[in-house]
Amino acid sequence: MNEPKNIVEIKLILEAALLTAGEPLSLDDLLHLFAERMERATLRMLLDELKADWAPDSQKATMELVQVATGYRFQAREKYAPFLTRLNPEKQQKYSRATMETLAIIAYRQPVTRGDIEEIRGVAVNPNSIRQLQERDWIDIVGQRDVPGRPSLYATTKHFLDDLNLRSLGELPAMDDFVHPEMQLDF
Amino acid sequence: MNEPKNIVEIKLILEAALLTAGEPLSLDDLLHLFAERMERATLRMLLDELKADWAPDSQKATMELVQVATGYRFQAREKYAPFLTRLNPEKQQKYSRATMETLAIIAYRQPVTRGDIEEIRGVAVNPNSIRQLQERDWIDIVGQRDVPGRPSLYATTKHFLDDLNLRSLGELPAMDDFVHPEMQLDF
Amino acid sequence: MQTELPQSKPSMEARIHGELLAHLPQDLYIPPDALAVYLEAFEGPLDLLLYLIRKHNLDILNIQMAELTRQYMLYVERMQAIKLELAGDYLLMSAMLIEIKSRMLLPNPADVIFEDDPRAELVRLLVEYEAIKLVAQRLDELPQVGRNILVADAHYHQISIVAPPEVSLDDLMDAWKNVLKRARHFQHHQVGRMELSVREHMSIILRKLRDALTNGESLVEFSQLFDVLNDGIPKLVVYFLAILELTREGLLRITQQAAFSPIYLQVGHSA
Repeated sequence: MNEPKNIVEIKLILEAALLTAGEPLSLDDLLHLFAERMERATLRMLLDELKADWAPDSQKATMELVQVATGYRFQAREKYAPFLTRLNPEKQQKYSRATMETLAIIAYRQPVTRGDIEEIRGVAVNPNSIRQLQERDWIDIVGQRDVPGRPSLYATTKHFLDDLNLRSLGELPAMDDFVHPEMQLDF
Repeated sequence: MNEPKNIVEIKLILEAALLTAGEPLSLDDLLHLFAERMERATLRMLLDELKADWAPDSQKATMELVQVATGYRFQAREKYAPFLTRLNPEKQQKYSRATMETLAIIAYRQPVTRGDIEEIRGVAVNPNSIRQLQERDWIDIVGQRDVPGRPSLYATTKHFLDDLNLRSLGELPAMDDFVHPEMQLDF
Repeated sequence: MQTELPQSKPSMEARIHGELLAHLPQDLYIPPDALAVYLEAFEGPLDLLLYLIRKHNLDILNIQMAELTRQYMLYVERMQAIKLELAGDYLLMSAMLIEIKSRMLLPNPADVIFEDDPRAELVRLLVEYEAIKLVAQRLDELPQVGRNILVADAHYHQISIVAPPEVSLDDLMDAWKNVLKRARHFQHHQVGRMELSVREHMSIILRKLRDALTNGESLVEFSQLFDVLNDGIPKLVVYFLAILELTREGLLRITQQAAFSPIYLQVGHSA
């Protein structure tokens, strides 16, 4: 195909680009599609036409052309989303034992370093555990211990308390709450 | 949208799924779109119809529905590629001759060890070639040859076939055997 | 004497069905750097041999060993002369060629290759390599995702938001119990509410110092940490205990220039 000669061809190229881009395309991106110079106003008008071509009552009803912060993209109309989501069902994940124990140690012994956690658990800290808890905004770094390597000190956040419905760490069940006589924890 | 009630609705959902997948979808994937059971034969028939809906002379001419090794996908018709690749010229992978020859040996002689590749090419295998091909997910290790050192056996992946628009290794370009007939060599 | 150099990598052009397209420097003088580029374009001894065969229109099935060996050695010598990093493979091939040549000198050299023709193995290698070379080029010419194939990848809204794992207080307790079960040095340790409050406030203080540091203040005045009017005595006590514990653990440094002058807190000893 040579450089497009008419509006129909230009629109086809725009459509192909927007359907395959995998991310929104800005006006500047779209102008790069064509060797010849095009006014931004013209491009905008063509995009409006393309949008109309994909109207809900047309033959091209599955997608809609929308403008988002970084540009234009085709997206499946909302009513298809429940079906498409079935292709990538989300697993109701659970934190691993390592992550939960890391969290417990940080909650009860804070502020602690990785080294402290390792000493208590007797195994190396899984960086994923720390990352998961940080991404959840349940723990953060509150300083460095002043020893060689200056390891980071981890503590729980307010957000963690909120999510567990606690007003303060003091409301965490204290040890003696579950060290019942009959439990005879084998420490 | 409730579960689709008729063929038109089913086809729209298939179209939306395939336009948004970004990779081939297998029949099994596609069956997951629907809560109700569907015969694979029915699904195949609907996909054929969908393919026809996107015929080059239709209103939906920019994409074509193709079948590759791991399933079905929509891809831009080839005439648009020169325009679309202007968006990301740097993404255009070009491999060295050494890499392409290594790939050809793995594709046509698989499973092969590094030693096999070296014997055919007459030079040491460039580790970069192997790495590039592995990173692209075009080759992987399928086992070890049961000889001293247990060298890894390389083979091409389904992803390699997908990327070259092929359904099976049988669709690879034929290897030239033009010298062999007259040779009468009893190797 | 000036020699015409190939326009592009010779082996890219010399490959097609014995159609010889590349121009090979015929004569002796080639600028060394140009020669290096030229010679590096070969993928190895087999590639070079194929090139020579095609260039001289030699019959791959009836190779004139003397001529081929002479040509090949010429190149290898040139490569060595310009100190091109020469793969051992090239020298190995020299040895093979010379061996074949000498075996050909034995009685009964055949025009047609047969089973025990000394050239048989070499021919097998060349034929196989040439086939691979050709097919590699064809593979490279196939349409490829990302190059000439662009896959539809429009957007859709994932309906359900990825729900983070549910964690209940009980889960946390279970985890803590497990930790304690395994950690023997907790044997006599009981964590009480008071101590937890202290530990919480240790974190709060460290966070405040961290934030102050981000604002360029390495020192925080003791009294800035809490609200004397509103916090209430228990809270102040907890703050005080937290400061003592932080100091004990070396996480905090307290300084005071003189009695009754402001007390300053800072992280560690130097930060």
